[in-house]
Amino acid sequence: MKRLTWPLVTLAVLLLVNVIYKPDFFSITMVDGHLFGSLIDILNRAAPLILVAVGMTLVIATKGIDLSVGSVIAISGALACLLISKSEDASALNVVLIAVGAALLVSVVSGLWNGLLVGGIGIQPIVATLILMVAGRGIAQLVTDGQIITISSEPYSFIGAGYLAGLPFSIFIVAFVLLVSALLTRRTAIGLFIESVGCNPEASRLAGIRSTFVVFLVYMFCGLCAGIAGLILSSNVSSADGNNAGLWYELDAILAVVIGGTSLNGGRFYLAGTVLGALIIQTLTTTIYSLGVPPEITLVVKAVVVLLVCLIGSEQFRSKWKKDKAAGKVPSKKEVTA
Amino acid sequence: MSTAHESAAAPALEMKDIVKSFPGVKALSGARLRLFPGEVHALMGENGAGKSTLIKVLTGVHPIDGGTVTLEGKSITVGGPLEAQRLGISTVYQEVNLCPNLSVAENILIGREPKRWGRIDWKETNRRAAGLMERLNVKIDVTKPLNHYSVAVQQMVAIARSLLIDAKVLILDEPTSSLDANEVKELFTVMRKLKSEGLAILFVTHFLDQVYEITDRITILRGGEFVGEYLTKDLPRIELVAKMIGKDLGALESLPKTEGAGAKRQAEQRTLLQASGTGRRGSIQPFDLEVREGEVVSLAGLLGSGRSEAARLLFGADKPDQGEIRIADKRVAMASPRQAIDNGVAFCSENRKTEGIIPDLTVRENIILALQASMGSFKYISRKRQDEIAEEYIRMLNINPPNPEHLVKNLSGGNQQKVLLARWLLTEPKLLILDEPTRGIDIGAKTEIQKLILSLCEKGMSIVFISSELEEVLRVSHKIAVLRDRHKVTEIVNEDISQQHIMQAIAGG
Amino acid sequence: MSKLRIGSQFVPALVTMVLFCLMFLAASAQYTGFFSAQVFLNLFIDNAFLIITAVGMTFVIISGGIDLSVGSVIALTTMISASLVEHHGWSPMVVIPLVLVIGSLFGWVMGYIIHEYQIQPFIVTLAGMFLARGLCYVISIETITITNETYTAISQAKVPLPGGNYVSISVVLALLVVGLAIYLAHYTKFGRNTYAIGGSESSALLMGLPVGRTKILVYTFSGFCSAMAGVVFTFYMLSGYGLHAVGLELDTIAAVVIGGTLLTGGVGYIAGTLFGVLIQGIIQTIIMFEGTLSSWWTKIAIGILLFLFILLQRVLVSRKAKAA
Amino acid sequence: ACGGGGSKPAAGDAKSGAAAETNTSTAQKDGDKKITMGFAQVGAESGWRTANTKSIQEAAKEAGVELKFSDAQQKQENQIKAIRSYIAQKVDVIAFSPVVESGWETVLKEAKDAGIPVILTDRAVDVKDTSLYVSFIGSDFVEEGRKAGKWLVDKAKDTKEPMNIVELQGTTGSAPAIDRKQGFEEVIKENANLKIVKSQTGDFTRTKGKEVMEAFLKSSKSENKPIHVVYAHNDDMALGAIQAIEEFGLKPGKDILIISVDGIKDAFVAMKDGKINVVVECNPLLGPQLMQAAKDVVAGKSLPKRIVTKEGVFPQETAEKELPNRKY
Ligand SMILES: Nc1ncnc2c1ncn2[C@@H]1O[C@H](COP(=O)(O)OP(=O)(O)OP(=O)(O)O)[C@@H](O)[C@H]1O
Ligand SMILES: Nc1ncnc2c1ncn2[C@@H]1O[C@H](COP(=O)(O)OP(=O)(O)OP(=O)(O)O)[C@@H](O)[C@H]1O
Ligand SMILES: [Mg+2]
Ligand SMILES: [Mg+2]
Repeated sequence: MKRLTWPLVTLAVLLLVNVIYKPDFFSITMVDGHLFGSLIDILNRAAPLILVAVGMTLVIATKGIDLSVGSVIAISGALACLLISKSEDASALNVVLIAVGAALLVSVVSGLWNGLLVGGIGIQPIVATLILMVAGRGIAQLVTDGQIITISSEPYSFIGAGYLAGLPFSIFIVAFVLLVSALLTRRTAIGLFIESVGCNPEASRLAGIRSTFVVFLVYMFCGLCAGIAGLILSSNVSSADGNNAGLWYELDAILAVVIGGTSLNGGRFYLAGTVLGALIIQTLTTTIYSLGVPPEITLVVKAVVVLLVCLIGSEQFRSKWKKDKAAGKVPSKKEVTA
Repeated sequence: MSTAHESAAAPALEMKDIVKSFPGVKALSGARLRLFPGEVHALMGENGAGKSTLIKVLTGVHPIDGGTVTLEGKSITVGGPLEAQRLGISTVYQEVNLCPNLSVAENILIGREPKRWGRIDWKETNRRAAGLMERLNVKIDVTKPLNHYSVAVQQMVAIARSLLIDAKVLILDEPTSSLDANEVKELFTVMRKLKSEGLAILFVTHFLDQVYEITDRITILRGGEFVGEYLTKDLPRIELVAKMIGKDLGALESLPKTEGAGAKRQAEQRTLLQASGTGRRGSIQPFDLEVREGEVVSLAGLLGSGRSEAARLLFGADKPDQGEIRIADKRVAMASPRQAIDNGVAFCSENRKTEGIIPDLTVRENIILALQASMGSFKYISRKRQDEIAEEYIRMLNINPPNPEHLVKNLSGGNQQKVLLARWLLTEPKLLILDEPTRGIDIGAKTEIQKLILSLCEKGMSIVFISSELEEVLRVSHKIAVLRDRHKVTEIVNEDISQQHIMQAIAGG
Repeated sequence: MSKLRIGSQFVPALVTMVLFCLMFLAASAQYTGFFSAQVFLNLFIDNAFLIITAVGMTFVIISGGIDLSVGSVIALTTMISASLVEHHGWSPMVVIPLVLVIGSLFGWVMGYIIHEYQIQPFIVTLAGMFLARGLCYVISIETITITNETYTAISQAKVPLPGGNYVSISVVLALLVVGLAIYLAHYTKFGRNTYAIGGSESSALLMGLPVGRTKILVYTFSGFCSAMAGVVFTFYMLSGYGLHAVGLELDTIAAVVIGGTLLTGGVGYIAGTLFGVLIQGIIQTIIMFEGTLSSWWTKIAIGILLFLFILLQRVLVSRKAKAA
Repeated sequence: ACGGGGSKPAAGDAKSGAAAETNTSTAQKDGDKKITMGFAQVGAESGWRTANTKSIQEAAKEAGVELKFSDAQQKQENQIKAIRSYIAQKVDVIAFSPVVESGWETVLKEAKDAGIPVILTDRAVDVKDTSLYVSFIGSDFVEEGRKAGKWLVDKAKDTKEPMNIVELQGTTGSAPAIDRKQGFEEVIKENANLKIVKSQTGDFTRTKGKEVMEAFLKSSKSENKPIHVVYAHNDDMALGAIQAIEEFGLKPGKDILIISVDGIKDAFVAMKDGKINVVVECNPLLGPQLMQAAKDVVAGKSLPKRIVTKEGVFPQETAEKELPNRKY
């Protein structure tokens, strides 16, 4: 829990900034039977990012990385919208279910492909997934024929824009996926295997862990998460955009994972931290929009915040700060285990 | 000669009242050490006593929490290993701390490469490195990357590196843990020479023989505290051990003498593993090996003779490309460790840092890992059961600190080794392959482990055993397979097992 | 190179070179006009900036890190150059050294933060990426066209080669950087320390190598290379623009990795990187010569070619490694 | 456009057509003198762009021009590479839609040295020596901004109260974003009541457009500064904004005026439903004009330096009638 402290502090500070500028920032009202307010918006908007980042967390825990998530997002949304638009009755529930099922299947297959390249053939994760990152976007555009597919389908738009018990439905999806991944990683041995493979692959192999299986599993899971995120994103705007959907999502997702305390060198992973990381990123984006930061300096603001988040999370930085304040003592050198 | 400096010189190095805590562990409290020029000084203590920590504190790897360090009368604070080197403290740390991707020559000379026209002179680098290795009587191709060689060779490389520094103080933290008698001899020759040149040498080891052979003085640590400083010649073995573990000890005596014990049981045992013509191009030539139930088979040989390579084939760590392996008369492909484990074979690698521990996981997780892997992903050992297992093995192998939630990377070297043993013992294999299992383990625990191994054999488990400590091999084996130049030359069984016999076979007599 | 040990580590780089030649021949057989010296030289002309960036990135990756800021630093360099030259009338002789210093400084600061505060390079350089691009927009949202004579002259200068072929000055610069980098990597302490750190940082520290200094220097060098690439890019584009070189960091990383450098650090060759860039360039060129692909098939084709290449490389490398 | 049945077969045709064309062209290489054109497209970043590509591909087929097409994926360096490769392939004429306006001097000079005429489409380039290209066919983004502004100024002529405008910009730094903003601002200056209160980039996408609009609506509510007008730099962002407005509980087109640029089919559908007030057209269908120009230039005829595409402004009333004519 200790490592969640600093991300939590960051999130709190960001929210505080908002409240100072907009006193009613925290207010949540009931409109048409759903809850309504900036906080709900943030949760709702962060949903796809959280999903992708959760999948990414497990991949990163195995010392991997998945650059293809953005493309998988695009493919999944494109395929679902295409199937729905081709059907007789776009609003029929079974049509939507089939479309969603097909999209998720394809996403899992995409993950399987990545897993095959990384675990089966032994290609370095970053290039292995780069292939699908490039080609996947082409596939998504092939599916949509380069156009934006607009559909009007009640059940489909419920996924990303519907409300259940007053809350956006996407929040429930996220909660469900989080629950499943927490159960899978903490109530079965999979979590242990993932961390072990990420930490020391050779030792894990000698301990009898089927590392290929673990690698396949995490990439497939990551693909699935990206696929669900793709559905939420495309259903939210009732359309599929093969070119722009999920563009640069991989960077945000990785950023969320890293802010959450999981190391890119693999090993220990922290799902709760990742969720916080994603919330921080989304809150930052929303803050930038609602404070009216001009687009020219948006990136500068983002850079500064990201850097600050890391710095206050760094023990070395904090202790140096304290020491500098106390009296100019020598900064503590980092410790190494031999 | 050893008492001369008592009055003559001030210590070259003195550490007083050293305190060092890690989160949750007090590694050192009031530790003391004096090193005189021209002496070899043993630093003794159980696993986790704080020996390595004292050394790391001295060389600035860890910042010091309290106490003073004086070098030649001047008080110093060392900022890091680089500064320590500049001050004339040359160190070989426990475990191999070299860069596996660089060539042997570079590992020895990096930081002090010879230059020519302002650029690194590779010819000269390789020449010098080869020269140094030759001085230690190791003849290898120094242009090959370090990870091409076994741990033992890597240890020699680390030693060679330390010799290169123009030092006043030389620190060797368990440099001999995987060395054979021959290499130890070479090392000692070099140490004696350096000593005569006035160097102060600190030597950490768990081998009492070596202590009495080379050292002049002994400092003992226990639980991070200073126990005492003695002249080696004044401190009998029994007393030394007693001081290290803090109680009188009969353990050393109580070790069962098993030499020849196998003889009477052998005939009735069934064959467990039968390797015929097993080999792998580029690593070991085809060999035959039979292991019966309840038998301890040792592999003996010189540095790089292929013992580890042979063991790896039996486990599928490397896939054999020739011959066949049968287990309980069933042919097994041995294509992967997984397969070996499924067939009841377990393997504890000599290379605990890179092939053993999962550094960021806890002691508990490291212990249950292999068992869990054999059970699959979904049959999760309950947390309660995990805790029980961890507790049990921590007690049994005396792992210190006895905290199952400690990260393995923060354990002392010997304790890490115990965790690995625990991992494999837990899986209750039919055949356990142990490559240098007692590396870096203290004398008390070592006897415990040997006893444990023998009792497991009694219960029917077979063991393939590799150790650089010939005495240990003699004590436990029923059969010894001798390897030379990466092929098996002979087998020695039962009553033929004797030190002289093995030595002859190894050397190729 | 003869003095370097051609060990198993060198195999991936070697395989990359062989595969490049094969690809070039295959494409020549397929497309008319492909088999010409100028097409080959164009690979250098069009990718000079990528070569330079990738060289810096190779050092970073060998040291076990990563630098995501390269593309943005290039953009920032073009922007600063263009704005100073065009809007403030500075002389290129001042501006070019200045941007090189700025780029190096940028890298230095990132390296300092990475080392001193033990923050993962990914995140620090990501922040650097945002910052550099953000600063571009702060300077100007619009593109700034460069009309300065020195720039246009350099940009249009052709270094003639036999057979009526030519290369640009940028190519010469890029090859100089490659030469310098090979020297740095194999004949200086800085280079060897970089390899050592990538092999095992904790060991390097215990071996008494200047880990902190080297790491900071590595990022500084990468910053310098990015700025240098930015200068070359400015010659290439004759403009400063905040959207220049978007996504270049991935191209660069891919080129380095394709060239046989391991992302886990410690293993890699500059020559491999050079061919990694050329491989990417040739894939692009093949697609342009194909000329019938729609936008999406272009992407899919790039993916497929990349996949085929990597697969072949993988197969050959493991075959060679076994034989060795 | 909307991905319905209509557009799909067309793409299939285009592809198989292109394939067939290469086959025949290699067969009759030296026979009749067929024009080869190298076309370097920006990318496929939007439906608008895809329509543009398609128009060019189809027109080439119709006009019997052999088209070498390449997609630069929004990168200028890729376009430059493509042009270099066209020079190496010795095509008869090169056409391209520049990613940005600047930085073309060197490569265009190479083309000129090789004696290959260059035609620009969609966007102009900023070169001192205008002889580097023969003609520029395309729209004027600043003008589009002006048209949008003009419509609003007309609309707001009678209102006395201030009108708050929010602007959804295109990708930061991109030419259409800069120019459409500039043209718009230029015109609305006339009326002091018109003020842009918020402006943020929506990256030309629906998702971002919606997200930004959501935040705008929330903060306008807490600041008590109602939004009267949305000016979106393209239709997709406008469509996203519409959804956000509807979810917020307001009526787009009535409570808030929506002004958009491009004129894709979806926008006309929304306009028909009264959710968009005006669309300023930016016509991507310049294939036929381009092919004509190419033929002329190869035949040695001289071309006007600037060929303007036919573009209109479509207020809500015309939506119903115009919708069937929309091809993209
Ligand atoms: N980095 C660290 N973090 C936390 N605890 C540590 C760390 N390094 C060492 N310790 C603890 O300090 C104590 C002393 O360890 P040290 O390595 O000095 O033992 P040692 O005497 O060298 O033992 P061995 O003979 O097994 O090598 C141990 O209890 C160990 O767990
Ligand atoms: N002259 C040499 N001395 C030692 N090792 C060598 C030598 N030449 C090559 N090697 C390499 O070192 C490794 C030694 O093999 P292996 O690990 O099986 O040895 P070993 O018999 O276990 O000896 P030890 O572990 O005591 O060094 C092999 O990979 C071999 O290629
Ligand atoms: Mg120790
Ligand atoms: Mg061995």
